[in-house]
Amino acid sequence: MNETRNIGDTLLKVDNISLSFGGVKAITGVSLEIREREICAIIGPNGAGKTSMLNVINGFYHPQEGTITFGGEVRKQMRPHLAAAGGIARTFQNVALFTGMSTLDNIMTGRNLKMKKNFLWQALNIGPARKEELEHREFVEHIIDFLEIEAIRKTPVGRLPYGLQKRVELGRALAAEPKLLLLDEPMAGMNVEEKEDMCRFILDTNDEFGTTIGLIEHDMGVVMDLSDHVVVLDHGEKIADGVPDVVRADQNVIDAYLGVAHD
Amino acid sequence: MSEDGNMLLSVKNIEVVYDHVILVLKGVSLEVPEGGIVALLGANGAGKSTTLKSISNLLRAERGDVTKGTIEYMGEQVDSLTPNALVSKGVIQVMEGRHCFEHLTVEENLLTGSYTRKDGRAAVQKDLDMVYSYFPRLVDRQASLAGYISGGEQQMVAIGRALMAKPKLILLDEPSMGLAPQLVEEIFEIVHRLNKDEGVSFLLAEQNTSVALRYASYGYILENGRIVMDGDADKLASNEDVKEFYLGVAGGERKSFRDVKHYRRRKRWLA
Amino acid sequence: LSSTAEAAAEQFFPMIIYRTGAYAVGGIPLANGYGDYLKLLNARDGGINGVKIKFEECETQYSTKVGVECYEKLKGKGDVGPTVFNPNSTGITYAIIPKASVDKVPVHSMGYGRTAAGDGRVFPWAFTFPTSYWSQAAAFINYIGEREGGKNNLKGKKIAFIYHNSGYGKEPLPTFNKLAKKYGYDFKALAVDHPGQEQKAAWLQVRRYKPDYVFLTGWGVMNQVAIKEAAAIRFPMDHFIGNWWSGAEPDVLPAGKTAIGYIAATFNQPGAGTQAHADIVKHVYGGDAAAAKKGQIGQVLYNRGIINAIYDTEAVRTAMGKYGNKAMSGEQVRWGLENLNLTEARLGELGVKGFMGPISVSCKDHEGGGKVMFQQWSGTEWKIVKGWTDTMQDVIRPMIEEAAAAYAKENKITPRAC
Amino acid sequence: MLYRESGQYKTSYTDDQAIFPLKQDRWLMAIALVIAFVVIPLTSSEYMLEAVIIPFLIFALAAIGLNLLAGYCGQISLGTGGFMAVGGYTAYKLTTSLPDMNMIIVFLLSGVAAAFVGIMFGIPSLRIKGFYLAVATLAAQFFLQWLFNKVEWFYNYNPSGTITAPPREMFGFVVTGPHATAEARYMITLVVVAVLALVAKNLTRGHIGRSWMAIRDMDIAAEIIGIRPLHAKLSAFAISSFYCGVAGSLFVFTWLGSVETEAFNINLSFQVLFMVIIGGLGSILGSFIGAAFITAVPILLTNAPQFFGFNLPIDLQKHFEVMIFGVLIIFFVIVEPHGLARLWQITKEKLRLWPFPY
Amino acid sequence: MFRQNGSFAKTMEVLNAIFVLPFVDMFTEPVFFAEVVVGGLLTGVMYSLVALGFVLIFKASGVFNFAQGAMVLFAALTLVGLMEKGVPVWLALIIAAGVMVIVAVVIEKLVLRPLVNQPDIILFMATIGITFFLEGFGETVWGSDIHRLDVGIPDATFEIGGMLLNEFDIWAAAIGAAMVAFLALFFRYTVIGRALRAVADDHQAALSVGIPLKTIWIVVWSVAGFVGLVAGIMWGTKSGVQFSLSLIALKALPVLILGGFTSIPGAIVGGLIIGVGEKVAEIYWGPLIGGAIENWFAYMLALAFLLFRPQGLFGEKIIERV
Ligand SMILES: Nc1ncnc2c1ncn2[C@@H]1O[C@H](COP(=O)(O)OP(=O)(O)OP(=O)(O)O)[C@@H](O)[C@H]1O
Ligand SMILES: Nc1ncnc2c1ncn2[C@@H]1O[C@H](COP(=O)(O)OP(=O)(O)OP(=O)(O)O)[C@@H](O)[C@H]1O
Ligand SMILES: [Mg+2]
Ligand SMILES: [Mg+2]
Repeated sequence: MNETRNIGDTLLKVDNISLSFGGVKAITGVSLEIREREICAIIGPNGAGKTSMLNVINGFYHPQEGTITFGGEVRKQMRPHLAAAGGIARTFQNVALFTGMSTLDNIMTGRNLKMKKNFLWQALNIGPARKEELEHREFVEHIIDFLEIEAIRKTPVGRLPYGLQKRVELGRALAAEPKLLLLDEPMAGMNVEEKEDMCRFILDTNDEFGTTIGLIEHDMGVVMDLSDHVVVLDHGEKIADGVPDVVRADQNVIDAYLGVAHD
Repeated sequence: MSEDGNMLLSVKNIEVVYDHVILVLKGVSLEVPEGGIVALLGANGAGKSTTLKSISNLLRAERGDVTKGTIEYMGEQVDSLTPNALVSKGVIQVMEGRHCFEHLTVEENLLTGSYTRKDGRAAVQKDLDMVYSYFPRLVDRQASLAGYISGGEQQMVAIGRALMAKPKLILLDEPSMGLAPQLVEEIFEIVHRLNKDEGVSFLLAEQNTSVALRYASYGYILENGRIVMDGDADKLASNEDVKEFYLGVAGGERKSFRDVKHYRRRKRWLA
Repeated sequence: LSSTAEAAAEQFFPMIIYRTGAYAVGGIPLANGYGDYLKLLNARDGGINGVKIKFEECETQYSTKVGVECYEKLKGKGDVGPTVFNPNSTGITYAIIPKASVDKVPVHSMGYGRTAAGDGRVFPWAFTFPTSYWSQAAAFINYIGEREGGKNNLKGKKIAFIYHNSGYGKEPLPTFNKLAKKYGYDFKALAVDHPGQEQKAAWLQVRRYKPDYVFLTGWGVMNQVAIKEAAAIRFPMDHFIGNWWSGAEPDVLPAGKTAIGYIAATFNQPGAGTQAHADIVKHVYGGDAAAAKKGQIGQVLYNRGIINAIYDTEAVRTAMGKYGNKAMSGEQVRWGLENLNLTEARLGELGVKGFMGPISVSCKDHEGGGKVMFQQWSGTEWKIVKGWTDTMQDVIRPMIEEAAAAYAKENKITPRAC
Repeated sequence: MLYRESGQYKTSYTDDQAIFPLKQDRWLMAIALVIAFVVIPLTSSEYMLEAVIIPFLIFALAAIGLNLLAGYCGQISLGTGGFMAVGGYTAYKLTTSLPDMNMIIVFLLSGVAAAFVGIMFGIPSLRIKGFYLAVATLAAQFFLQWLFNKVEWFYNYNPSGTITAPPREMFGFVVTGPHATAEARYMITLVVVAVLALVAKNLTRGHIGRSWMAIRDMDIAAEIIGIRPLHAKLSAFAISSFYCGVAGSLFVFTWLGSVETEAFNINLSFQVLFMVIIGGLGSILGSFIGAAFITAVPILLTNAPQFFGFNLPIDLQKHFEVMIFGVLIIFFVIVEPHGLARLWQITKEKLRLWPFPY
Repeated sequence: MFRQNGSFAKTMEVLNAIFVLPFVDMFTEPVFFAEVVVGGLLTGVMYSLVALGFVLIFKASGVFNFAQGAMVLFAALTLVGLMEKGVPVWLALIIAAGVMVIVAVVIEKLVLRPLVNQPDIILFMATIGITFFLEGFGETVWGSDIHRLDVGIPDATFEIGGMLLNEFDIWAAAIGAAMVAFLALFFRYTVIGRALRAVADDHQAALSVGIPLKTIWIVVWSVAGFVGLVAGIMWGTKSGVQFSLSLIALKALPVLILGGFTSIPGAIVGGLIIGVGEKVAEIYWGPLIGGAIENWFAYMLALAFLLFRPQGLFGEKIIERV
């Protein structure tokens, strides 16, 4: 199905990463590659180390071993905000929105990296600062339109139902115009209709902006339908890596994770 | 469900307001029969969690208030009981979003669930072993602080913790959230088993409609703070609207999520 | 008609006091003494020369901010404005002296506050008489000099100074430093932070320094803790001397027997033996001695309140001598304060002979060259051990004038000629 | 429906981003400004100005400062008194050594000095959080108070360590020192506070404000989406301390006139914190409401019994006052944990729905 | 060249004064140094007594109880007030403890219950309200005067190896140690201990598993009130019972953060470190910069520890996860 898709070179290369916390080994010697413009799913049973892997990629956890190559740059560890500046954005498994702020402001924080006007202009709210603010506001309004959350633009996100919060979180990540977008269970706690919406947003993002996407999800329907390639982790180790159809049929994967073969 | 003598829980026409101004439930009534598994379905923000919290009386902690209606458990009005009194009476809620005690270890978390029990250490230990057998993953994590374990593991802890209270009625809020597919089935198997073997009743708010309706005996559909449909689970499962909007099957075929995109998009353009 | 209105006008005494908060222990008897004396004049004499006295308390909790608010509130009251402000706190004194000179109300900080205000040329509206912290420090040196058989014997002696770490506590430092040069004693200053419940570090240092004398400038709980600590390191009590805010009953009582022998400066006699005291019991408490005792009559700070009231009311009387027997305005009272001359004879008439010293204030000298006494705690009462002690005005006065001149310069004040 | 927004459409993002998007709010603000600039100076008694209104303004400014830090950036600080002292003493040193410097510049430079000190003491916030940080900021409070008490240079070596605002003029009016009228001091305070409040509002609405709030709400997520904690936290400390510093200089120059270090003690820090919490964390309006509450309530309580003709002994009255004050704090915190500003907002929401309850 | 030498000498002199002389001083007068250290330890225990009350409540409910100082004052005032009315010591002690239980019940009902699940800072603010109320109430009932408190703890000075010690301080240390031991055991070996920690983590979740917040809070606040009473007795004996007693809290705060908000042994170890640290600093380094550095030094010391362990020495780890 991806003949028509324009998948490029390797964008992110995770090489032989190991991460442990005291005695707990969260990741052991995992390598994986995500290529430009593809959708890569990471799946695996609970506690397999999926979230930890995302944390390693965007610099929140520092692996004991291994290296990461992103956009041609090799690194062992870095501060999260540097990863963000390099073009990695993400959403979180436990929604991590700024609960005291409105939807609009939350998404605007995603633009923070791109806003540079110094604070004297800010303080007076004239001239360049104002202009800049409006430009970014316009961009953010596009995202709001895109995600169909116009109605909650001014609502404090703490009051939103879970599903909408996930959508706002996606908006915040998109606002940074990332090269690589990491999504941690974006569809947990949603019903089918909402999942369909979410899938649509992910696919459109991938299509229209060419954003590379790393996706963790437990809904096999979603994973199999959306992803170009699937990495399976179990107990911190990689047990399979390939196109969905191959992975789905892998006996190891069925034993460790799926329980039954999924169609 | 008809007016019936052996209802374990009946919620009558409740209205809930948050923060004095935000009206969320607009007259919700539902019933859970003794030994039943009842599913509460509905879109995001419909008010499922709010309904459960008003039953378990955890609402007040979020500055919400039941302004109208009554809630009866075993024929007795329970609106004014404290949550812990309700737990002692056998009603326990597994909250959405896990709410584990971060600074307690996994085992300590589980043990907090037995706080209201008076039947001795041995019985508690037995149930602890049972929980571990349900969730072997937790055995490895026994001594980890709950704040550090993975999302799915936390979900197991939250459910296990509720089981430790030996309840008669469990209010399960999105039990399948964040769990691997295999485990989702297992959880519902556990629900089924507890229901059959020990007569525990369940009221579950669940987004995974297909599984929920498979295990439940009765279902309510909540939209925008109102019950819009209810009926036996199998009836609901065969209802066309439910199929379309909650089960994601149209005309008997599951749509691919990739195709959904185009279909949706067209719809948007038309609108 | 106007004359009856004027005759009915009352003399208004604003009282900035503190009966609550960390320093209430000292504030209560002070306020009681001052108030009781005013009540006495009303009850016994019908006021001052027939002009009724009115007073109003304003509670500060010893806070400068609240004190300023009190000042603002009270300065507009009274038929002809307030008589005189007694800020009862060094901080408040500093804050209101500048304001008072604009509002034309005198400020009397009796023996405390801005020492430089002793120079009436720069501070026409502020008075510190009968004495000041600088004079007190000088008196202390005089006193111990005498005990050592002459000030020259102070050479090589060691003096430790334990002070409340605030503007108030620091006041005597310039004097001690200056006199150290002159008399060659060794001097060590040790600060204790508010409120002063914990002074172990200071006393450990005292223990090591092994001073011959310790001088204490404390307030509130700091005093009694200091006395207990001194006892705990077995420092001889009669070589431990407090200033006049560190030598009242509440300071020594909690230390019990260990406080016996402790000495403190004062400018009033202890005890309730004067005619004025008897009159207060009779006219204010209706003869109920027990009630008067509850009102702390005869205690050191109560008596100081009385003295304060005597100064102020006598200043009003002095002013009336010039302006006639009616309610005096602030400006008139200021004149009265500046021309106050309390002779032994007058003190006798007031029924307080021997209770306080005679004094005369002048345009130039707002401190009154005040002498100081020293009293000792016997375990049950205070006894004067050293009567009026000289305060080395030859050294102190130039210091005061220098400080006043600096203030004048900074605030662009042209000193008046006296 | 007195207070409604329907019918007020915004046709551009500029309109939507105005400080007061609603017409009613703009009117209220205009009325408030007229009252502040015209009615109060013409009608208030000196006592009102000196004892209530000027301190209210100064505290409001300090509260805005702390609110930027605690309410917007989530870093609770108990060093406010210390930072205000930096402002007060800097202003004193500046005007006594450079008597001709314009007072507005003096005030602003005091703020700048405080900002530098604020940054110094803000550095630990990069590692320490929550109540640990709150208590740790007391180090700033105690250290600064000690410093200004100990180092004589700060108070020009005068023997008592008290600083006194010297007389200074602006536009031909005496604005500080004993001869400055209450009106003059009120006006200069008002101008400074009004302008800085506006600036604060602008800052909080822009990307700086958003980065603070992001740090407050979830610092890890904020860092992961690219907000630098170092920048956000230290800028919050700097700007917050700037406000506190200016407030401190006004505290000395347009209000008390003469203070010793004790005036900047820990109670001051707490007082400002109360204002921020009672008024509403994360609300500029709340800072004003909180400051009004904390300055006015004790004065009202002190004067109330007399007003109603009771004559309680003054100590008893004070005790009651303290008790009632405590009860009021608890009461309002329970009624609306998000502060009086939120209460006001809810009232507005109710008005909007009125006559329907929801 | 000459000038440079001069400033070099000056720098050396300063460095010498800071880094060498104080230590030389300590070595040359070891007995005095020992006395300073012992004095610091004993003072530290007194701080711990106050800090302990904070820890209890924080550990059990996540509330930073600013009113602890006021509770110390209130408890001591009640005790001394009763004793002045002629009530025998033992009875007064029992009644005062009873009063603290009543205070706990009232606080739970009127303050804590309506504020379940609110942010920490809001609860903190509410406890400040309690502080005002208790201070005002205590003084209304018992007056603002200073009260002498003597419950019969001996108070004589004695000398050991050139060191001057006070019996009272020794008693205070013993009582402090006993209380810490008792409370630490209590938390470790009772069911309630675990429940308390659960409550501190998440009020709502604790409610959901059936932990009775009401009972827990009453118990904990009562115990904290009792600890406050003990602290009040010790400090009150030392400095008389009066308003400033509530300011003791400020000396307990650095102890609290250094030891960790949630650790009972932390309160005692923190107290000892702060006690010794501030005394040694004041005596050996204080004179270099004018003295009276104890107050801020205690906070700076705590701060220095926090930079290495942001949760204090024994505090619960601060969990950071996404
Ligand atoms: N900071 C940490 N400290 C200690 N252990 C950790 C930490 N972070 C993760 N772990 C452990 O590492 C393992 C992997 O966790 P991770 O969150 O990556 O799982 P996951 O694959 O995302 O699972 P889920 O599907 O349940 O979210 C878990 O067992 C967890 O307990
Ligand atoms: N504490 C609160 N304050 C204000 N509004 C709230 C609060 N909690 C929930 N709401 C609102 O109440 C409505 C119902 O929320 P609820 O959590 O009950 O929905 P839900 O059906 O459980 O949704 P989800 O599937 O997302 O969990 C939502 O619109 C939500 O915005
Ligand atoms: Mg995960
Ligand atoms: Mg829900």
